[in-house]
Amino acid sequence: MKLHEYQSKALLRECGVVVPDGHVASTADEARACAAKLFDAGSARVAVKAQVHAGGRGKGGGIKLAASAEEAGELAAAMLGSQLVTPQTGPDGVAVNKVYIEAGADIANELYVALTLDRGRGCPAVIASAEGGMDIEEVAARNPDAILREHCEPGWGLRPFQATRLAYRLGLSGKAARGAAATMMKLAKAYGDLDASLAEINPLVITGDDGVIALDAKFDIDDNALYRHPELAALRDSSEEEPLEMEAATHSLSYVALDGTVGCMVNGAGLAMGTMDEISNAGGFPANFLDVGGGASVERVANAFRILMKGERVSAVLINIFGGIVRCDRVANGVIEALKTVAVDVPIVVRLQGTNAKEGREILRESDREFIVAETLHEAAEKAVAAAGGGTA
Amino acid sequence: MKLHEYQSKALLRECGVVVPDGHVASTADEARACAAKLFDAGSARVAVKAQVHAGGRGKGGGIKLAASAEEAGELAAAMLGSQLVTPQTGPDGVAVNKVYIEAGADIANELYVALTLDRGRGCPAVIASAEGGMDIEEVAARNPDAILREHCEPGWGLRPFQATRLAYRLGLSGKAARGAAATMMKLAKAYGDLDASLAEINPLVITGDDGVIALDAKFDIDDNALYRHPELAALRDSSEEEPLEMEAATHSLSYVALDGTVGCMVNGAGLAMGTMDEISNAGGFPANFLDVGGGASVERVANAFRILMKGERVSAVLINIFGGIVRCDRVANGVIEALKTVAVDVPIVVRLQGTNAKEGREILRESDREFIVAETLHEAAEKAVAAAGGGTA
Amino acid sequence: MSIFVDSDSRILVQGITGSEGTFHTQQCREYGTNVVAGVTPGKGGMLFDDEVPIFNTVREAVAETNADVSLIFVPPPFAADAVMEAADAGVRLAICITEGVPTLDMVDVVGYCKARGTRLIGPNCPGVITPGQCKVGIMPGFVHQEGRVGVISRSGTLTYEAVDQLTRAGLGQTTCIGIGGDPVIGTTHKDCLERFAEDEKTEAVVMIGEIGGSGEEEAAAYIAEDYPLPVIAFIAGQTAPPGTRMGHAGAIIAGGKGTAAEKMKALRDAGAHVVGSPSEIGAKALEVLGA
Amino acid sequence: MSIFVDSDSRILVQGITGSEGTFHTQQCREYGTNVVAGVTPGKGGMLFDDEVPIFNTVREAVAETNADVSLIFVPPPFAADAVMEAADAGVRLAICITEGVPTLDMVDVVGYCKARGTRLIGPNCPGVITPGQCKVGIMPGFVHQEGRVGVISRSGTLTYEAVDQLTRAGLGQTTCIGIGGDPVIGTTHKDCLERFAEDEKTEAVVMIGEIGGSGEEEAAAYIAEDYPLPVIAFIAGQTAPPGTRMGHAGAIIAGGKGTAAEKMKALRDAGAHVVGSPSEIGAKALEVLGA
Repeated sequence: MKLHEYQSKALLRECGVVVPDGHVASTADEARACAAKLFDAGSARVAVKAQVHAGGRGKGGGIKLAASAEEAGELAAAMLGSQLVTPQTGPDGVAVNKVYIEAGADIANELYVALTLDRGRGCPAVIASAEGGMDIEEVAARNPDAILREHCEPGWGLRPFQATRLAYRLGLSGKAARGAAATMMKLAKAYGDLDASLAEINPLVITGDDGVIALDAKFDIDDNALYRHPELAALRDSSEEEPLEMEAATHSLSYVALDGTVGCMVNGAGLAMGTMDEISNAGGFPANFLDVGGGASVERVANAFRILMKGERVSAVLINIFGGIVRCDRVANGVIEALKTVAVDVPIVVRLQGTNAKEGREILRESDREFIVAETLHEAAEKAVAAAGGGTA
Repeated sequence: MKLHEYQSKALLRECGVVVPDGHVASTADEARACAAKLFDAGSARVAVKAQVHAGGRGKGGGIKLAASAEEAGELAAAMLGSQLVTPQTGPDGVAVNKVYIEAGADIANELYVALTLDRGRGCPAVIASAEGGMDIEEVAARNPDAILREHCEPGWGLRPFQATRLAYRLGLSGKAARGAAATMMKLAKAYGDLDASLAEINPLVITGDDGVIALDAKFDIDDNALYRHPELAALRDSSEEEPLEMEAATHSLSYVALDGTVGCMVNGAGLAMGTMDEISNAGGFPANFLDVGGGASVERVANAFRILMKGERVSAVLINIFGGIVRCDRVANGVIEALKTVAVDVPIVVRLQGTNAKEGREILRESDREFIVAETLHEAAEKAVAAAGGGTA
Repeated sequence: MSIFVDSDSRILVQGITGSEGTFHTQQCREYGTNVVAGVTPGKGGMLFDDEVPIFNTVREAVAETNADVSLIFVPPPFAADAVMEAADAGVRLAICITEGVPTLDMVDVVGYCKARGTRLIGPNCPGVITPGQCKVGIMPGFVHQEGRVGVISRSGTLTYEAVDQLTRAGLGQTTCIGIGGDPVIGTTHKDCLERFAEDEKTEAVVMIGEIGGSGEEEAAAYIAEDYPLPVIAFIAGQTAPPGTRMGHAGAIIAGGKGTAAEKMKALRDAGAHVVGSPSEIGAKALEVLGA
Repeated sequence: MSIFVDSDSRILVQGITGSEGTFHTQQCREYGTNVVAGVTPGKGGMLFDDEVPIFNTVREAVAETNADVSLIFVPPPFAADAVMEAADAGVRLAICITEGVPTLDMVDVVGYCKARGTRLIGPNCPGVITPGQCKVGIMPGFVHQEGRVGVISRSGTLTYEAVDQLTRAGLGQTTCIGIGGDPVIGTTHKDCLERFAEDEKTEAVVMIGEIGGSGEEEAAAYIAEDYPLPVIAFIAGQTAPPGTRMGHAGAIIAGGKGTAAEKMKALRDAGAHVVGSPSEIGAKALEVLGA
């Protein structure tokens, strides 16, 4: 689950990381009032920042500076309700529903600092770079040596000497080094305490008087750990989530919308990906990833149909079930029952394999509804692609 | 540093461990008022508990039950200002300055649970026993198998399965097992967070409805870690400390009063103990342990004289200095200078060894003050014991 | 021969009285697996299916039954602790089926198991099966057949698919391991490859990877060092979009890293037989090994 | 021959610019110790006494100078982190002089050093000296003399006392180790005994214990297993009252355990030559070894 900048900064503030004063606003009037407060408190200028999950906001015009409260209000008015297009959004962009109004900072130096999981090592790592304020993946691609790492080992976490070592390797010294090291320790603690999968400060700013300030911040939280952080779960911004994916999740289905024409319903995530690959090999394009899970009850299958048929371009459905503990004859019956409650007006290709596959196929062949029955996955994919009108994507 | 029961329970309460309602009182009137509150809140009886650091209070009459606020007041009046003698105090006992007035508990079962350092393993351990409410050392001596242990390994601490395992090994089940395990986890966390050297709940009570309550509690805090716990350092009850030891500590001297006749001043804790042993071997009795530390400046030596001469039975002083980095001639001069400011009216035996020992001895021999100069530690001890009037203790 | 488990393995089941634990323990026992103990705190002293003794703690279960492998069906909030308890009690192998364990819990668990010398398989995996000897997991036993090919996979049903093809091809399997679909797992592709290399009966390895992480690349680097067995590999998720989690917590192309194309290239360069489609696995294995 | 340090040891000093660090580094260098680097964060790039390069981090110091032993003079709040930094940077031996380190910090540090394979000596100790080769600590070098006896002690000046007696007796020392007076230490009496047993030049060991803990009892159990060298032992604190800390944080008879009498008995039963007085150490060693 992704958090917005303003939410992430509130968390950082609680952990003792210094962040500029700022307030979130949903209307231009609120934005103007927030900005006025900051100017009253002595800010020379304020930033107006679109609160969207996509990165690269600066490049898309989602971060602007204002020299007066009036100007801040105008900038907010222009941003709020608009679709912000950044290098990380699609061409349609994402709707801006909130802006963050923040005091300007005195920037002497911009660093990158983040905690993330190093999957190869199986533990979190601090990633740091002296090239702050940039897209870290670009930095990594262009100059891998500019990316510094320290690992948080199981049982030990990040030790102070590691944070200090990073600060010196970043070229800092004195007060700035101590401040940056302390910030990294706090960030690492927050990462662990909040079950984050990413805790990023970019840029971490060194001010003219060697202060250390988090100028932008981003937390991603491990969905599997939300059960122990109800306060974080409450921060979810559903306007940023894919509605179909959310609906699927409420039915314990794992669904991802894609832009092809063959709707897929598969049991198991790996097999679901494999089915998509097989469709692609057959010259077609999958319309979605959908793991219907282990049970494949009538209700689950019905929900799966309902969701995948919302894919606008779906012109055929491929059901691929490997019956293990689940028996294929039960799945076949489930599909037939589900189709009584959901209208599916495109051809349905079914491939059943494993326990009672033969019986399952028999049930489908004998039903009133017409199914295109296949034995192998390869055959199923070819038939589905043909049924969807060939390889036209 | 030892904490009182009432202080320890306040800490436990903060950590989420259930403790009976209770209030501390310094006068009988306060005690009566506290008891009245508890009776008003529904207590059937209250306990009046002397707040002293020594254990074995129950055996010494330091814990009494009252059936009314009036009775509680009377019991408190008798305890406050009295000298409480327990198996762990000397025959003079310790002064009772505060009592703790506590709601009575519904006791179905009494356990012992403590966190302490296992020096052999080099890590903390939970010690638990089904024989609660007793002196754990007695239990250990009588029935070692009744003492259960789980270690808190470096980096990992106490894991929930260990606490659960202890609870079942203690013979608990169901709600009581879960409650006891949860209490152990909280106690272990408190032990670590507070830099305790002992965190003891004895007895940990299982109530009739399988609740889990800490009925007595004791924390000892690692003195070396007090710098990072100013809130704990503030809890020190100096009325419980040996005044001479406290005075010594303010001068960075390590002093322990004993009841012999030969006052000792030595550099280094090991050598100070060895000197005491040597005095004992020579048939005498050391009056104190005193480590004057590395420097042995005039000021330190003067403070050391001042403190050790407060030992009432001191009838000779033995100074034993091994000059390493410190030169013995400097120490000799320091002793002579210090004696100008402190009156020492008993014979002083001096043994100097190591750097410039010969020069140091020469300085002492040539000074106005009469010193008994010895070369070996053995000789010094014999001379000091003789000077103190032989082996009469 | 086989790796990890065989007919001598003595299995204990943590969470044996839960609904998942009960069902799959019964399935494993029907397959012939030697389930010697169960653990559910608070149910110590009872019997599972009138035969298998239940204990309150793993230590007790191990002391009483000499169990050496633990199969874990404990819900996510308690799964990490359950694995640690197994490791602390000295079981040789812990197999954690549980899906949805917080990632940072697993970081600790994997470190703890390493320090104790306990091998962990999973979490979020179907388990391990040595056909004809021992099934320690939730896979359908009947698709498997004793044979010549070792199988390693990050997924469940996709593995059964591959296994089924191997069985139909008459090749059968030595041992099949589901290593799990989470970002942090106890045993990697490479770990399994090492073990298969030492197994006399394994003549080839089928390795099924997917997008996300770098486990397949690490396996490829290991294969490139003169790995003695032919490896048939498939990577799921060639058509998956970047930045999106595909079901498994670990199946995500993050920061442009962990694509199927990269993994396939690394494996191909290392000399593995990489197939582009999951339906080609059995045929490719047959081609490589001969009938 | 010697143990732990010799003329090839390359020493780095953590906290070299503090007052203690400065003074004792100079003393060590005067003794002939090869101090190759210092570490003080923020002073990287400077030189100590115009000769020894100072670095911001231990890793850098090790990379640049191949230091393999670290001598640590860092104040108590930072000492634990300093030892871990040394272990992380791969030094073979870390010697922590600092007194007053919180006990629970040391629990972590000792575990961390073990996991990294770094030997820690101390804290709260005088350090290690191999007379004539290398002094890595705060002991007065001149009382030592190259010779035949290994010395292990929990204390400072009492060790110098024993060393002085050995020197006067003409026996000299191979290596002298102050293991430290704290409740949790990195290297025990037993660890040192093991190493001395492997040292060709060491003909006997003087072991100085004190009240508190069970390190001496563990050493006794080890000596009882046919230890190849004669051991002369003294335990300080025969007259110490129970329950009272005698200077050293670790010198306390707690719960009736850790008395000098117990330790002396254990050592005597194990076959050690136990002396009742510190002034008898040299004479006893001479008696045991011959002139």
